[in-house]
Amino acid sequence: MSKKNGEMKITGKDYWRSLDQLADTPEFNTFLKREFPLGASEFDNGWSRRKFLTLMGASLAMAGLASCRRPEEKIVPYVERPEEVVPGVPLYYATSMPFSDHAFGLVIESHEGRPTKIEGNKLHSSTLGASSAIIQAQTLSLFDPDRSKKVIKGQQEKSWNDFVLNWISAFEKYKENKGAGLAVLSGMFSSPTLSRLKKTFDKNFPKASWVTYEAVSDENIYSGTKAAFGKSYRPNYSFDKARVVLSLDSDFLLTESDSINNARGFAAARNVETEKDEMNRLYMVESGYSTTGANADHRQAIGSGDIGAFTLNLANALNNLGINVTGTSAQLVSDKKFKWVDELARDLAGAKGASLVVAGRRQPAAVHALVAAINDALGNIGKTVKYSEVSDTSSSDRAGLQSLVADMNGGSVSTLIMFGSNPVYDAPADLDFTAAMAKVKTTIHFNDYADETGQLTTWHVPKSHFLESWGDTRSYDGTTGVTQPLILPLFGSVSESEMMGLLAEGKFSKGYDLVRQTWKNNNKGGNFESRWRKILHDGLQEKSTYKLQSPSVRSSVISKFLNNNPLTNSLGTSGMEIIFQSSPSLYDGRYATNGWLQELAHPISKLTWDNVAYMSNADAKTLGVKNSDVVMLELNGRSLELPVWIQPGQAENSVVVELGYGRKGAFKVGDGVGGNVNLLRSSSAVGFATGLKVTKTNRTHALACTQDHWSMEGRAIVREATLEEYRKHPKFAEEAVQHKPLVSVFDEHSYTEGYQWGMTVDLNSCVGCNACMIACQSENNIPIVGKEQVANGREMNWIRLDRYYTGDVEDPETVHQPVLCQHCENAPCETVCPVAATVHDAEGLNVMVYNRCIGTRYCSNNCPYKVRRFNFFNYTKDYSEVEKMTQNPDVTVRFRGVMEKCTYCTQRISAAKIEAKINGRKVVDGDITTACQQACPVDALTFGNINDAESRVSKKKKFNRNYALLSELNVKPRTTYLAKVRNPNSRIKKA
Amino acid sequence: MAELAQTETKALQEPAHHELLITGDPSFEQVTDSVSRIVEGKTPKAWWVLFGISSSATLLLLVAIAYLFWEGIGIWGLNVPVAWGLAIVNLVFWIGIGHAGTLISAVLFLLRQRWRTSINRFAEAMTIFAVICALIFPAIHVGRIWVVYYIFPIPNQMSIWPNFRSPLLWDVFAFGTYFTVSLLFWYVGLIPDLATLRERTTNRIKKIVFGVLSLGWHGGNKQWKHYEMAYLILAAIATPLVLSVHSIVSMDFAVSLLPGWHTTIFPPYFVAGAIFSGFAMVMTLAILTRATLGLKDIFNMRVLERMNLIMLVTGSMVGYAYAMEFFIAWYSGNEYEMFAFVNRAFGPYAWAYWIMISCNVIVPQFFWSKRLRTNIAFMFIASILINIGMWFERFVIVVTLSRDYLPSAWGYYTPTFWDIAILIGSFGLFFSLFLLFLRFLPMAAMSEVKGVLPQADPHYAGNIQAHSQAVS
Amino acid sequence: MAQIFPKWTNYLGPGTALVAVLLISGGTWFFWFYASPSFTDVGYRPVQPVAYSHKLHAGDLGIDCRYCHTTVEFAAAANVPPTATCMNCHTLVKQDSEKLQLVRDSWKDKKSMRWTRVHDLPDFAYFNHSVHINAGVGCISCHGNVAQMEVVEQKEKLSMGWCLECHRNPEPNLRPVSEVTNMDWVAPANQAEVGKLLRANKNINPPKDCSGCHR
Amino acid sequence: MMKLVKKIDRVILAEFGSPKELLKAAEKMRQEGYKEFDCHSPFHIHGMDAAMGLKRSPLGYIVFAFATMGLLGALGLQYWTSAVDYPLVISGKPFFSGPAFVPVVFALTILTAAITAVVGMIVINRLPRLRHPLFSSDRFGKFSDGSFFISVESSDKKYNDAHTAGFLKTIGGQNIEILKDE
Repeated sequence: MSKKNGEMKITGKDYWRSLDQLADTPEFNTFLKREFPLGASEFDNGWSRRKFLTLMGASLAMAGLASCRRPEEKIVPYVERPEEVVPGVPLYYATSMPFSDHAFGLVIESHEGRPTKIEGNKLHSSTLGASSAIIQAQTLSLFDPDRSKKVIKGQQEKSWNDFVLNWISAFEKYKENKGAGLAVLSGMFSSPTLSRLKKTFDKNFPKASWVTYEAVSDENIYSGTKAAFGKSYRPNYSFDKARVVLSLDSDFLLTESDSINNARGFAAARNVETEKDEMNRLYMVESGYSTTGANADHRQAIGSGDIGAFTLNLANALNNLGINVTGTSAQLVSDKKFKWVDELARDLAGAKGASLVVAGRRQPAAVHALVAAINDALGNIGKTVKYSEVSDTSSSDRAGLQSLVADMNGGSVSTLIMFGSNPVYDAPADLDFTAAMAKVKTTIHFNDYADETGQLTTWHVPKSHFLESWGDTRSYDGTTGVTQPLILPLFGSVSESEMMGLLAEGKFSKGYDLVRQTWKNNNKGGNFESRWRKILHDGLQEKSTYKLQSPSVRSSVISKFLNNNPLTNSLGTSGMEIIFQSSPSLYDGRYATNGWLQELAHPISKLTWDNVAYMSNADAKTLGVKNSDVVMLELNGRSLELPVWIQPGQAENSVVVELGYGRKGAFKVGDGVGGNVNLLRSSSAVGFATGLKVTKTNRTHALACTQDHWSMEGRAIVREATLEEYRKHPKFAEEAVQHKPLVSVFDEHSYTEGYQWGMTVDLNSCVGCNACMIACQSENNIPIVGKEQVANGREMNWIRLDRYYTGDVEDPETVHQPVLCQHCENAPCETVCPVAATVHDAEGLNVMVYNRCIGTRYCSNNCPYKVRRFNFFNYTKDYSEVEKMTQNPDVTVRFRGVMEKCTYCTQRISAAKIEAKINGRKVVDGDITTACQQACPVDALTFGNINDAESRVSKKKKFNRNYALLSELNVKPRTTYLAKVRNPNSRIKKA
Repeated sequence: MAELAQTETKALQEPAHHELLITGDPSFEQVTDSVSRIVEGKTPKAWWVLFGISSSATLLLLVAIAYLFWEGIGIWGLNVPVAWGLAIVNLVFWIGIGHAGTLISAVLFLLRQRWRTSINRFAEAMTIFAVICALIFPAIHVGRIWVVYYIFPIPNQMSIWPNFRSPLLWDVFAFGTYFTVSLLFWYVGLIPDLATLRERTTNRIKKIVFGVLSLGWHGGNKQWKHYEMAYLILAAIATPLVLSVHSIVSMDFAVSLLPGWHTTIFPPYFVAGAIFSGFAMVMTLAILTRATLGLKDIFNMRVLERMNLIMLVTGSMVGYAYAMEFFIAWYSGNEYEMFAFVNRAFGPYAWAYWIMISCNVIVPQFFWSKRLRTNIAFMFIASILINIGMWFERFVIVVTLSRDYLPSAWGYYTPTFWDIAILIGSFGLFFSLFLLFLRFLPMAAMSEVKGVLPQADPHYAGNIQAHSQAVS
Repeated sequence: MAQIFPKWTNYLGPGTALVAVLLISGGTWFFWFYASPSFTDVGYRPVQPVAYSHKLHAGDLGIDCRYCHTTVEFAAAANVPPTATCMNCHTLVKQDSEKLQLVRDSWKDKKSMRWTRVHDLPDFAYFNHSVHINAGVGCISCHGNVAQMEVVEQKEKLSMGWCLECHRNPEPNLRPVSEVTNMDWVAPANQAEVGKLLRANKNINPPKDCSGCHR
Repeated sequence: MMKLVKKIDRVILAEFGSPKELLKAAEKMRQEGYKEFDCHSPFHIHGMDAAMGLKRSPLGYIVFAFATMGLLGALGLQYWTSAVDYPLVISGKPFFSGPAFVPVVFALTILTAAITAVVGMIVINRLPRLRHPLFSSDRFGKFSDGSFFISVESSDKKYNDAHTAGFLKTIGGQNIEILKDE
């Protein structure tokens, strides 16, 4: 909470005034015309108007003046209503979000020019309508009042024009000497326009250096494919076609690239409608406990440094089965023994062409090369994995960064431009980037925050959020998409393309023109205008994917590479192993300013607002530490303190730490949250390193965890069976509770008429990615409460992902269960409310009426699922006018003292019903998707009319895996679960 | 009425019943004097000290409530799952305390337990103050205090009514009725004594105040006739009321579906517990008052011993209920129930559970010993321990919330400073009101005490002059 | 000893009873009257920045409601017209009228007019104009005869109970959709039957549940 | 019809020594035919009602009648609000949830009974009557202490200053006073 109490930096007025910087642009003039629409009048008064008090005052005075009776509210109409804008009716625009060296195609919901909700673009192959937590949280990042608002030189505020003039003179100077002394350190991008402009830059400054670096990248994968095929490729996986999957330290379901499609394919291959269906099998070998590990049928925890040895063992086992893995003949097989390697090899061999081996991005290139060879040997290339050559992108290059820093230290760099990157925070510590930067005469920082780097540079230029920029992208499979602004820049920032245009061409051009130029170049022939219109409408260009290839492993190349880079080199070193993992919420730290993501519970540990040193129970015992004890991590003479979190199933002798925390330039939300593990990273070991020394300190650090209890206590909460058991007992889910059907003593209300809403949650599909949680938060105006409140059990999520461990503490299995309001027909919450603030409606919804609620919290007590959330404080009190703009005008903002909970997105139900009513038809299946359902990449949530036998939800409720949580209470929930099925290899005995 | 009088007379004539209820064999005038003296005399220093302490605590309560209204109930340690905390614990505790007063005044009246006359006024006052303390909590614990009137069935522009199926609404009516009936009962009992004070005082303002309050009571038998009938009716309806109120309080828990709450044993168990704690509180107050203000004849050992016996009985009933809860949880075979009770005894709140068991089950068993139950020091300490134990009983019940059906939602509740502040503050308010009562109103029912003196019997054989000063 | 109380005090009992009865009934009446939306809200008639006359425009000139309130048929909100709508005519008509100075300023400076909202529901009540219009509820039912109003004022309570009256029994307020904006439409003598028929035809089942309006 | 406030302007007061004497005197007063007399004592004396020839108080019947009205009112309130005026589906329970309505019915019945009992007692006793001729006596104050009195109102048919005073004296009355309040 204390974070939220920080003084508001800007007021509504300032926010408008700051647009002055744009005053000379035509955009600003249009913006002036586009004065703030009807929605603004809603901010004048909170939703709780104390009419009664006003009225009391009036009646006591006995004044007959009508105007005294109530507070005046203003209506501020448009001067000219933009053609497409209807006050109160949202508009949807397609755009795309650049991320790493790929992108996501999105559709943005906009209320009177105010983007409030993000969905995946159904037409775009990168999302197909789904999204992720990070994508969903982008509206909050857009409306972050801490974003950079000014061009700054030294400590002084400058105007954009100052910078332009300054650069133009530098441009001329460097153009003369061909760019000698000029260097650019860029973040990754994949944009035709940026690439085009970069080419111009290279042409203008042939001697300048351009280096791309990000803390998290697929660099090792590209190097690995290069080692295997002789050419750098990006792998494109088809998990839906893979029957047997082996993941080597790869969290492909959440934190690796293209996770949305990976999860979708994986879940599709796992889906069982009846006991007769087949499903895939996932073997996981990893050090930490990842979301993918939680979905594995067999999981083995070994250090990340042992993965290479494991892969060699596997190759050897495959060789023994007669499947010759190219390039391994010269390798020594380590004598280290691993569990079930032979059975795994047999299983993979049995699924030739329908199996898939993937390795995580932190594994060295050699592992990736070997994995390519294994996939080749198994005949998977061209079937479950294809390769593409990426273009229009700029990918991370650690070696380049090293030489750039050397140049900087050597004094040969006179101007360094940091384009969308924050190296002071995330460059490997051994490079000491800050010191090197100090040796450069002019440093220019261009980013969306005046972050750690921006605070030290000569110039800082604010970068626009993608929702306010013109740009373009290429997604993981190469689909070209446009990025269109949903709103003009809030804080007088400029877009990436505009900045790049200025840098490369020495003159300012509008983003729109730059992007359009690129697309015009790439769309020669035919009527460009009509194509362009369609591209803007769809947000993408059809059939623009990279060419998918099926190269073969080149024996000579890979053998040489593996000989030079032996896979066993990390074995046997002393000390512990440290593994650097990108945060599933904050990624590499760029989202540390986003309160939703900070407060989002970690998919496995359920921690919020902190990063920790995850270690195994055994290691914690050896060190004599428990959860929340602070330990000192020392590596190569650098050290960092982090609190310990004991992670069941973590590999022994290894510590997992997450990137993205410990920011110092993340302002009121992100500053001081967690520790910066980049301080322990060196450029030679960015994925993992050995030789870590861990020592106990005597301090503790309070951690806010949303789920303290690990075990289901033997209760039939998440019901799970193996495929074999499922085939023997198809109704195992129902039979998990030995109960006769319960009978009520009174005649229950019957719900046979009209629409009857219900939902199913398929536990077999759910991978636990958290996308639904942020989607719900964004759709339903759920406030951020802060770390102290979370620690006190007051987090506000309407849908939560419960995580339980089963089995052995050292090697547990993990299950995830999304829990939201179950909309019980016999809802126990309703009967106890003294004021009838929560009742049932005719369509079976358990409705919660905020304006009737007096806040006794009795309903929450009596809810067996504990899905009700209470506004203990006025959590939205400190929202600035800018932050308020994230809020969905179709959902009431709750005041302090009221209960709230999942409504099945009743605003969407109402909208669909009204729409259908006006058009004189009925609501049909698919008209309504709840926010969580829409975001879910694996289709785990299905919502619809259970009174319609043909609806998807009705059909799913007829599956024999269907069960109601706590059905023994006879509360008759409308939300039911489809039990989880795992598919372990029967030849592998459980430990 | 006449019939009743006859049986009474008969009973009095039987030697077994003809024991002295008031020790020291005082005259009517001595009774009047010893009780009125406290009201009329100078305020003792001790009173000022005690009042200073308790009114400071009351001030703390006011500050805590003001801050609560300003910030919201987040200042308490509540969370989800434990959405009820000390506010509800205190509510149930104070309502329970109130029960002894009604029981002494109504139930014992109907049961012709005439020893009640010495403590009934005192106990009724305690009831009212305890109920006032209790009623603070349901009002302030809601999230939006400014719309709390939604719980009353007032016609409104929303055309919506409260939900009469909610135990909280039952509470509203039960507490409202209980408070009103207790207040009426107390006031009706006070009328003759207020008349006494009116006649004794020489201060004109006091005379007017007491005069208005006593409604012009002149002790005529025509007044007494209706008065006695009204008193009897009040006693007759207060008896089921006192049993119902704590039953309804228990339904706040029993009507829910939570393991550890959803049990049919709750109503009788709560009533027994309420009487148990109420008597303990009367005992604490009686011993303190007796020690500081004299009145050893009225609060005599015979009365105290009987109260100890009642505590022994109700304490044993409570202990039995604790045992039965465990038995039924095991016998039901319901895994959630079993877990809830094992968790109570051995889970994170085991400390509270064992405080409760020691204070409520073990302590009263010492009253089997005649020596201990007539030992003032022992019974004083025991009564305080029982109050602590009964407070913890409610605490244990409320924090059962911390672990219910889905382990993912389990939590832990730690009271904050403000939680504790309102607890202390409520004691402050209670003692402040009680001290004001002791100072300004007759703390024993003079007319009733006189009525049970031997010489009050019209068939009394002795010489009334021996008891009273000459009529002159 | 002298009497303390004067004689009139013997009338205290009946007197108190009388005062109590008066206070209770008076208090009830007071709240019933002054706290009801018919007092607090009905008749609200704020002064608007421009003395726009609905009587002139909608009544005498007979401009249809939807000429200005364009979104009423397909959106939740019936928009207040943009200045452009005013200027459609007033670039030609009454170009120099002093009363229209603010409108012209708004048009020139591209600054919005700031009208004062008359019909104002609480922000937690989500009213949708389009669904009512398409069901055949006349503008007049909620807004009164705007065509006769020189200055617009609130005619109905717009309270929850008032809404519910119609949601429970919509038939008296239904009319053919074509007549929705017609302020002069008179209900036929057999409105009971007509209403029933209109309701059946359009399958009108207004929600009486909380979720109908509160989200 | 009873007058709003009974006029009492003249009262004879006599003091008696003990409850026993008072009881006997009351019996004698009754036998003599006095009706408008009263026996004042600090507490209710057993047998006095019979001695004075008073009937049983009707308060019980009044309370019963009002309590029944309270019961029906509470039941009606809950039925009308929950099942007629705005029936809401709550936990799938019937609109008229009989068992759940019992506590409120019970509480309101008790409440009406209690209020009726007290208000009834006050009304029947014609209270408050703060001014009474009795209060002008200096001795009378002791009625609430340890003294016993008989008072006779002048409205009694048999009342006569001298006669009544004499009679009171014969039955053991002392300190006889005639109290006026004109």
